[in-house]
Amino acid sequence: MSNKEHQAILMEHYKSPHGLGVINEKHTVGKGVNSLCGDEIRVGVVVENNTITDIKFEARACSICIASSSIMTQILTNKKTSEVNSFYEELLDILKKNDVSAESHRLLIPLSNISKMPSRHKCALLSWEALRDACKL
Amino acid sequence: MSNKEHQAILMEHYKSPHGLGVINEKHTVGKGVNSLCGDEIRVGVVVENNTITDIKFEARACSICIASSSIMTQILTNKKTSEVNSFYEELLDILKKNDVSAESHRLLIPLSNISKMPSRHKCALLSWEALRDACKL
Amino acid sequence: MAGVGRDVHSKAISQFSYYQNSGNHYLDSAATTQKPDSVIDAVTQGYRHFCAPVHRGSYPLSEVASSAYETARSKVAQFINASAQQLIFTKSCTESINHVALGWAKSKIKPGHKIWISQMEHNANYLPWLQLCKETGAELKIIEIDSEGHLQIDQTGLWDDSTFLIALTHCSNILGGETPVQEVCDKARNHGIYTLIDAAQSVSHIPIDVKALGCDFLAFSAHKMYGPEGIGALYIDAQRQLEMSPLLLGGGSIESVSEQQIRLREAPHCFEAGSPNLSGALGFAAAVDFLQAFPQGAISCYVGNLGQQFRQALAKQNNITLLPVAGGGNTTSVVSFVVEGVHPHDMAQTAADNDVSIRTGSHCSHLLMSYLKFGAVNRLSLGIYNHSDDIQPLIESINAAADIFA
Amino acid sequence: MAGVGRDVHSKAISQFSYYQNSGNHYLDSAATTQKPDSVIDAVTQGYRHFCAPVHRGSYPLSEVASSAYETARSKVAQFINASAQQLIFTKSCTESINHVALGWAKSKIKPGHKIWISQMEHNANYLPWLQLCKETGAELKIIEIDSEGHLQIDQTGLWDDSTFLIALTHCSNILGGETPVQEVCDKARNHGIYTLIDAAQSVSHIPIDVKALGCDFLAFSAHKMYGPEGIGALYIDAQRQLEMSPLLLGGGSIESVSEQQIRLREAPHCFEAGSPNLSGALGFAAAVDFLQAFPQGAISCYVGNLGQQFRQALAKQNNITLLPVAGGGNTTSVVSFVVEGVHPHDMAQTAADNDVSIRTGSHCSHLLMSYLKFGAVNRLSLGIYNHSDDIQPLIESINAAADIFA
Ligand SMILES: Cc1ncc(COP(=O)(O)O)c(C=O)c1O
Ligand SMILES: Cc1ncc(COP(=O)(O)O)c(C=O)c1O
Repeated sequence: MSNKEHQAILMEHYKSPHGLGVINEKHTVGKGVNSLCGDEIRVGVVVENNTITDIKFEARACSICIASSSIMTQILTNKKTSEVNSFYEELLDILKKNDVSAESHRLLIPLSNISKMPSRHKCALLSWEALRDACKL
Repeated sequence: MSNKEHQAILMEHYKSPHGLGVINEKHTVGKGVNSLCGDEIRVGVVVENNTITDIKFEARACSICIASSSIMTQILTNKKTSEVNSFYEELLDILKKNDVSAESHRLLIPLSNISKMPSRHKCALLSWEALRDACKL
Repeated sequence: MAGVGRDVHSKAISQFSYYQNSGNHYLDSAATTQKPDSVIDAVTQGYRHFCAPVHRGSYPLSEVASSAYETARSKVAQFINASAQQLIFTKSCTESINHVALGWAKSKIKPGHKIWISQMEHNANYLPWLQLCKETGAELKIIEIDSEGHLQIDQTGLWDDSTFLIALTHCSNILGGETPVQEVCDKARNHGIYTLIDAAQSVSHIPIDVKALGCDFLAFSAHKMYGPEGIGALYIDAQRQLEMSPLLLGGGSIESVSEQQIRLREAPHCFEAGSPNLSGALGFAAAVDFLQAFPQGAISCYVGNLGQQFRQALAKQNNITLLPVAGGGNTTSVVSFVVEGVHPHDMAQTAADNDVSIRTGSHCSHLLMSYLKFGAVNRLSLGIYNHSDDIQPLIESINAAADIFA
Repeated sequence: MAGVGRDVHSKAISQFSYYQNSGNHYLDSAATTQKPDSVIDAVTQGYRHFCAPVHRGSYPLSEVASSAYETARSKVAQFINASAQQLIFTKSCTESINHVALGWAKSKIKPGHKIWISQMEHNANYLPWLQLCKETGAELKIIEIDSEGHLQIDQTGLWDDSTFLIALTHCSNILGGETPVQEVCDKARNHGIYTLIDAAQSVSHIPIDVKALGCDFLAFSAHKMYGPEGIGALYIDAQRQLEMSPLLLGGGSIESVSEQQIRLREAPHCFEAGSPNLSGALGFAAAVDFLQAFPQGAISCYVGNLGQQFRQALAKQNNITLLPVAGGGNTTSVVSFVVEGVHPHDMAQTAADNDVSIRTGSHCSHLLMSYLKFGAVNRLSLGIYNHSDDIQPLIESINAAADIFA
């Protein structure tokens, strides 16, 4: 896929994000702040038997943060909390090392567009950090 | 007079300084320290009826400091304390502005050699500052 | 006016040879300015020809270095109409302000005292005071601004006896414009209140005279006025200097030391422990020379007018919220705005894709951001190399961003 | 050995184009070193091509500036085998040490605690501790040296429970040589004593590995290792970093702030408030590159041998008192001496008249001076541009001075 196509997918997530919604008392909440950017995000999870059964996020954030959050909720819903870190590491590798391979999760690949913009890595990672916070990882 | 001749006069003062000697209980003492150079000087004065009747100095100091001290004792012995500052100002002008004229005190003129060496101005001024300290000027 | 303006720009631009060829519309001079060739040369001349310790050697190279350093100090001091003895070199405006907080205010302030800063302070003139107040039981108070950017200097309590210090920015790094520093300093002096002026954003274009201003402290950085990085300055009133302790202790700052007592050297040396930054000072002085080669007021007029043009162009767009200019009015070298439906980070990115460098974020001004209830804003800020040619590319970027994101 | 030495010198000298043509025998590298062309170029490249805010913008120029800054940090960190996160940029070794005293030790130390420094510390590693002890009721103790320059590390009380910190220079700026830093750090760790190493004089020629050393802090300046002025570094052990507060507060150092709490960013950023000195960092990294282009140990061997040759030449004169070398031995890049009957200031002046730049004075080391009972001494110190050709002009100056003054 080309950068253009990745970009189009990210814009699609931004315009119609998965998981954007109201956090309620059933959710355990984690927070993320990007001081450079002024972004703030809250991520709420419902965990049953070590499985994440629901993720919602509320954000005042840029397109990349929202797209990445949307991707995150798609990937991690119905995953074990023990799997969160390996996806997070995979995203880190994609961003910091532009390390995309056949094994990379299909939904994460568009985020490789961000690897050449270090100042926006934090945008892409913010919701993930908030989620790890919520899951106490 | 040439710089060479000035230099010779300063060396003469250094080798056989006037006023270098023992300070005793009759003297009022002022001190000077040059932190860059490590020099220390004590200047003792006897003042009677506002007149400086004796000046002695003890020093661990460089040639310029000793020469300047020697010149100082020659100039200021038997002068009024009220005259100290004007000679001091004259020396300052000679050092900082290389301001030597027909009115300059004959004995001060050789110190004009130091004007082009700012790091040694303090050496030439140290005993004068100690003297002003002793005279509470 | 327009004539003067054109002259300023054409005279300036030829001296930024690298910037000129970059093809970039650099609109972030409030963060740091580009450097004229003369400043870069002054820095390298320092390394090539005066590479020796300042105030520490007695051989000719060191003598030359020492006097070059003091000449630079005199030049920077004279630039703000201070005497050389009252100007100390620091590493930055940030260090300058922290020096005042830790080396002076900390030992003078009492519980119950109040320190007032404005709503639009940069974190550098906010956090040191917040921390100091926490530690000493003093209280940090905020001079508010109204929706047009006017500082509320008649605010209740400001002129009370309990007010110890007013620490105020001269130009806001977000709202631009100018605060009424002269009025504040005059009134403060009459009330026995101390004043610190953060001139980081003003020295590059507004003439400053500390004697006329009558402030106790004035802080700024070289790198925001076309000078080198890693060096700043602090003006200290003669009386305050006597009450001040050095922030750092080390070589070059003392006369003598014993177990009982550290005897400091005279000012300014006692406040500059450590090997002086000679090349920085030379570059700083070259920046002053660069600025002083323009007629008094011409730079201020040029960038102020240009800022006004940018504001007018932005105001014409119907999808833009403009932040007010500090002090009201339109003349400013800094313009902040938000594009409806476009997150500032996405806006800045789109501009970057079009070779327009503007900023996004909270701009190290958390106080103002929380007041404005914006998480972030976009900001453009101008230097003398900018030109009205830079307006159209920005407007195009805004339209492009709106198309993509809004 | 001699072969390696010649290679070092001939490889080095061509890179100091300005120094080479100066006709000066510069023997004051312990104060500040001359700069190779690559360092000067790195600084100017910063101003020409990366002139943008570090860690504050999202447009390409700022991205490039930010990553250049962090790459420079990694390089300087790796030079002493530290991780990038553990290395902060300061303005000088002096600031680095003061930062530890004020930002870390001050909040940890208790009355009755002892801080030990050596007899030969530079004022930068003496005054901050003296002041801290005065303020906190702790006690400053001195590790003595014997007449051969050996540090008395078995001194009574040094390894007591009440010892909080040992702050020790690696190489003395007056006695040269090397102190047993590895032995001291090993023993200190076993006794739960913290250690700070002042590496200002050693980084230019002795390989340093903070992991092997196991010190808690290590401080140095770029300008004494062929790098630019106005920038230094502080290595902070990961554990100590958690206990440490920033010396300065301002832009770039915080995550968020409310009336209740300042939330700092992660290290190293929280310790670097204010606009980073990018050009300084680039020059610093270029200095590391310059040093690392020589085989490991080659520089140390070259300047150490050269120092020994100077000592031997001086020892042959019957009118000279040589100060001992720290740690005993003869291998040293610094040699201090006094010429009988010639005040050091007069000696330095006579040398200067012969184009030989040596130092006089107390060298910012009041502690050692009062111990040695000298008001001042002469010092020569070597860089890799020096050569045995520099010996004869010095000897001639000494003879000339003795003729004139003794
Ligand atoms: C041993 C030692 N420590 C510390 C310093 C202070 O270095 P700087 O002046 O670069 O801060 C010096 C240099 O003067 C030194 O020789
Ligand atoms: C108004 C204001 N004050 C202070 C500062 C701090 O300046 P520096 O980062 O050079 O210390 C800045 C710049 O960021 C500023 O805009």
